Amino acid sequence: MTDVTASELLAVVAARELRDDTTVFAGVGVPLLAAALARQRHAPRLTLVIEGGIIGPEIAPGRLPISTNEMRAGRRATMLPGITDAFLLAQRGFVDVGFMGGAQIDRHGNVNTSVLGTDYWHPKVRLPGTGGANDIASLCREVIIVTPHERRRFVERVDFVTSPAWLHGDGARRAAGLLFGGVSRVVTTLGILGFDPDSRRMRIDAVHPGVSVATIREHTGFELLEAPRLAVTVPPSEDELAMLRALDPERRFLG
Amino acid sequence: MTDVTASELLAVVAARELRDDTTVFAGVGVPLLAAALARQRHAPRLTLVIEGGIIGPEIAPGRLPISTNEMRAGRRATMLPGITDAFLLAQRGFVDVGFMGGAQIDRHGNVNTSVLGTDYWHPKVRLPGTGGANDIASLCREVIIVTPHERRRFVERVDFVTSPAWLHGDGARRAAGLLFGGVSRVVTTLGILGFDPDSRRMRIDAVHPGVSVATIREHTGFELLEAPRLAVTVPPSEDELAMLRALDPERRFLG
Amino acid sequence: MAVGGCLFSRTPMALVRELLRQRRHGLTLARNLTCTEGEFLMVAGAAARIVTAWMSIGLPWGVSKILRHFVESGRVALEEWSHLALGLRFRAAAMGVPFLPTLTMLGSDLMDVGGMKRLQDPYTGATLAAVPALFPDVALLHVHRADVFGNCQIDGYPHMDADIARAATTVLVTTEEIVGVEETRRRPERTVIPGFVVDALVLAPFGAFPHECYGLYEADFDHFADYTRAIDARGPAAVADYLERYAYAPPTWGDYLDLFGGERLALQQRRARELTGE
Amino acid sequence: MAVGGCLFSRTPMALVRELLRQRRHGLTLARNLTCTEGEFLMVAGAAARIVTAWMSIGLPWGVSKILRHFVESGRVALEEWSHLALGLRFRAAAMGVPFLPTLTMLGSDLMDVGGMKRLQDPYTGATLAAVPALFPDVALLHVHRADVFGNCQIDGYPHMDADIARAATTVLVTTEEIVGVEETRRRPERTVIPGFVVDALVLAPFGAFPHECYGLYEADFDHFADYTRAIDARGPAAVADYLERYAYAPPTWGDYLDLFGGERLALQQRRARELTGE
Repeated sequence: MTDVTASELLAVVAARELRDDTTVFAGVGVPLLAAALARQRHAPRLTLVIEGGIIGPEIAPGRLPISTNEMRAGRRATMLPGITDAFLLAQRGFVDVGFMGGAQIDRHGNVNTSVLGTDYWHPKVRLPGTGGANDIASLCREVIIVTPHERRRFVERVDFVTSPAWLHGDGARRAAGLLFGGVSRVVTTLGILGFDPDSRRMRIDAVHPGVSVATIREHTGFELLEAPRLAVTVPPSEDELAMLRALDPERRFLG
Repeated sequence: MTDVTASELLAVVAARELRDDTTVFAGVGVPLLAAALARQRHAPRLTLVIEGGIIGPEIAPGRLPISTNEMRAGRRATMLPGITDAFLLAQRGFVDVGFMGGAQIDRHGNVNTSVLGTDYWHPKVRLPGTGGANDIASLCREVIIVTPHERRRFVERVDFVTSPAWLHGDGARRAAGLLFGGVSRVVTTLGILGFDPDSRRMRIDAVHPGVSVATIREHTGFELLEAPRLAVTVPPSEDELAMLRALDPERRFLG
Repeated sequence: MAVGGCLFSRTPMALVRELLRQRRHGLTLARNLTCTEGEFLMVAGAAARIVTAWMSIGLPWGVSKILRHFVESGRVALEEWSHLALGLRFRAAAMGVPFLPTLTMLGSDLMDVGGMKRLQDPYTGATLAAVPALFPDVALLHVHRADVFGNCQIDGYPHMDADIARAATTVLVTTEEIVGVEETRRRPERTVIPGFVVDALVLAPFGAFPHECYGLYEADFDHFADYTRAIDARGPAAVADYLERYAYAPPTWGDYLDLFGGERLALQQRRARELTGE
Repeated sequence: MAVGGCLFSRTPMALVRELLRQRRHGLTLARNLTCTEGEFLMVAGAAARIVTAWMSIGLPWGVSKILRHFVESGRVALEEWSHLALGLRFRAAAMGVPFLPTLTMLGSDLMDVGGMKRLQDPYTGATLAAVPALFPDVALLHVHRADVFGNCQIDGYPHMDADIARAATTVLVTTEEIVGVEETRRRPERTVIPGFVVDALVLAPFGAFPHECYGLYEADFDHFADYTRAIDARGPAAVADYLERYAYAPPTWGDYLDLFGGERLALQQRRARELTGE
């Protein structure tokens, strides 16, 4: 494990969360890299959906896309329905997993990628915005967030809910009109976080090898619950690492 | 004129109603035949839209389609958007003229192609139904109806409004929520009927050569108004007839 | 149950035939323009209700006598929607929303037939029709080619199959040809139904015959003429005989096609090539 | 004003350049993912408001410093909608209806930014978001090929251009190639914008450069890197210099392309062929 970087660990652990025979809406960066790894290693019939309006592409090693709207993302696709119709397939319930990053995340899994500060029209920091993140978070059957674990990212309450998870908990998501979905897991560089089924508050489900619960708490800006039984992540295998590194030889996303 | 059949006269006069550089939603049968004649004779840049989801086809002489969903109707099309999207182009206001037939028509231009009798669920005669006629009548900028002139077709009030024209007159069409359109003319085997701009009641605009106003009234089941200045249709030219007959050499639609 | 294609184009005839053979009854058929398959289902007692915009074989054969017989007697309910409205019912379901706003059908008597509701635009207050989503339990579709993952490609006019496939709970597809996924990847812009929407895929060459399949074979108008002549002479009994001969007797789809004969099939192929070729 | 393509794909750069050259100001730009063209319009003072889901050049270059500069200071208003919601705003307009129902954005703080309203499904009473139609005054689009009647074909992913074209009042299109109508008729299933929707058509090879055009040329990432390096060093002034050099100085589109050089263009063509070829 000593020669495994945090990004590599994140990508490998995230990849394991994906099952075969599923449809996965993946954002570019580490989520797409992890999904490509899953397809190669244990989920050959996983269908990628990319928000550029692309279904079923095969991401080429060394040619990872940097946007969702380019030829590297569309390579060897099986269908090109366009952006709106790709999202509508999710709204109809055809997308099993939304697989995305997040700038700022709160204890109910809500994500902010819009503005830091309290006044939307005069923000302290203007971030790039939702892109398709709100749609993925609203419309997929289940959402898995993949993110570095930093205290400034894990906040009690996000400044702005760009992408809704459980909102303020309990039945808030359903009450808002969202029929299904919600964030099930947050995969980080330190562990795997889930949500208490009643309160929908974030909890520690698993710690990565060598990481303590205390370390995770230290890097989190709110009080985390703990799952009844805490797991320890199996370290990345040589096999997983070799495949992962071959996918991103220039280390564009592995850093 | 002695060697001109009623259908031929109808098709030639109807064709003259179409202008160049327009988009025309045409139903199969005499309307499509007349539109094909217009394209060939004076409106080469007229774009046909066919409810089978076909845009810009070139109907081949001797190969007139018998439905809106077949290869004869799609021949040499410039676009194949599908049925729903073809109609949506009309809803957006891109279709200048709806060009269609009608089984039963009333004094406000409303058409019935659904049922004869007063009980929809137990009709005296079940007709084939609207097809796209309701949509054409609801959504095109202007509608021109092409029909044989028979007393049983021209009734005071249709048993069932399948395709709305002016409904009960005045502002009824707008009040129902239809933003534009309405039937502007009814081209028949006896003359051309328009609508009084205030009452939206049907009136005689023109009579075909040799036809009297009395004859038209005799073949109409309600009281027709008369336009301030009554026109007389110019007889079909040799040129028009030759082109028309070449389009339908088997006389499938010319009878 | 929704049936793909439109009128006598790309009707999933092999699937309709199988449905008849299974002696189903009490079904609701939803199809925008209903053709011979609707008459089959009426005469066989399979369809109790037909949701459609139009029903007849085609203009030259006039009003369907089978339609008149079953609907005027009240034995089959014909629920009529406009062509666009029914298309939008499938599209609403395909989009995963319970309704779509439209202008079509407003003011007409069709509004009351299927119980269409009106609503106000929340921004301007304008009146619109709200077309209710139609989620069929089963969709029957026929396509030009599909790969083993169920990705389907259609040539020519696409009708409404893409929406119907997304709208339905269970999607059954017959295809003229099964291709490798490499072929799908070579022309991804031709794929109209993604594999994850499809539940079952069956190879069925000439799977729409005697209806047409764009570019491959034209509808057999002579066959329609024989069929309607028999109905003119003997009414629904003629259709019952027809079903005996074409639906129930031939054990396989191949046997069914043999009733038409290779020469007839080849002729219809030639006609299709003439109409769609360069 | 709506701009077609998405992010650095099929951006109508020749039309954006002309807009800059005409020194327009006070415009509202609507584009789902906004890239360098948005920065150009901000720095040139052309855009007062940007309606978008996301703005940056791309992940490797992080948050746009130009975006931060103009939005945090309140000089440009950034009205944010989700990717799908903005797509549906164009689609509603394309369909000729004042709104479309959706589930997306419900529960999020994005609902309040652009004033999205909620409504009840008239059939079940369920809560939905009502996305208001967006009818742009002008649409700028770039396509692969068009015929003299304005029928446009796009290769690869279609983004939202078909909806934007139908939504806008005036539609201006640049094309890589002008073909005869025979070519359109040969592949009608590739046509995404019918000619009667288009108001003006201009031939502009490499009309999206340095952004990409599917199958023809890849986006010039090295160019983006130089551009962002200059911004890192000198802020908006670097963009002003860039506009001087690329937008205002070269008299014609050909002169503009000469600044990149034929070798660079040929390289990006080769890369595109590699990525999309067999």
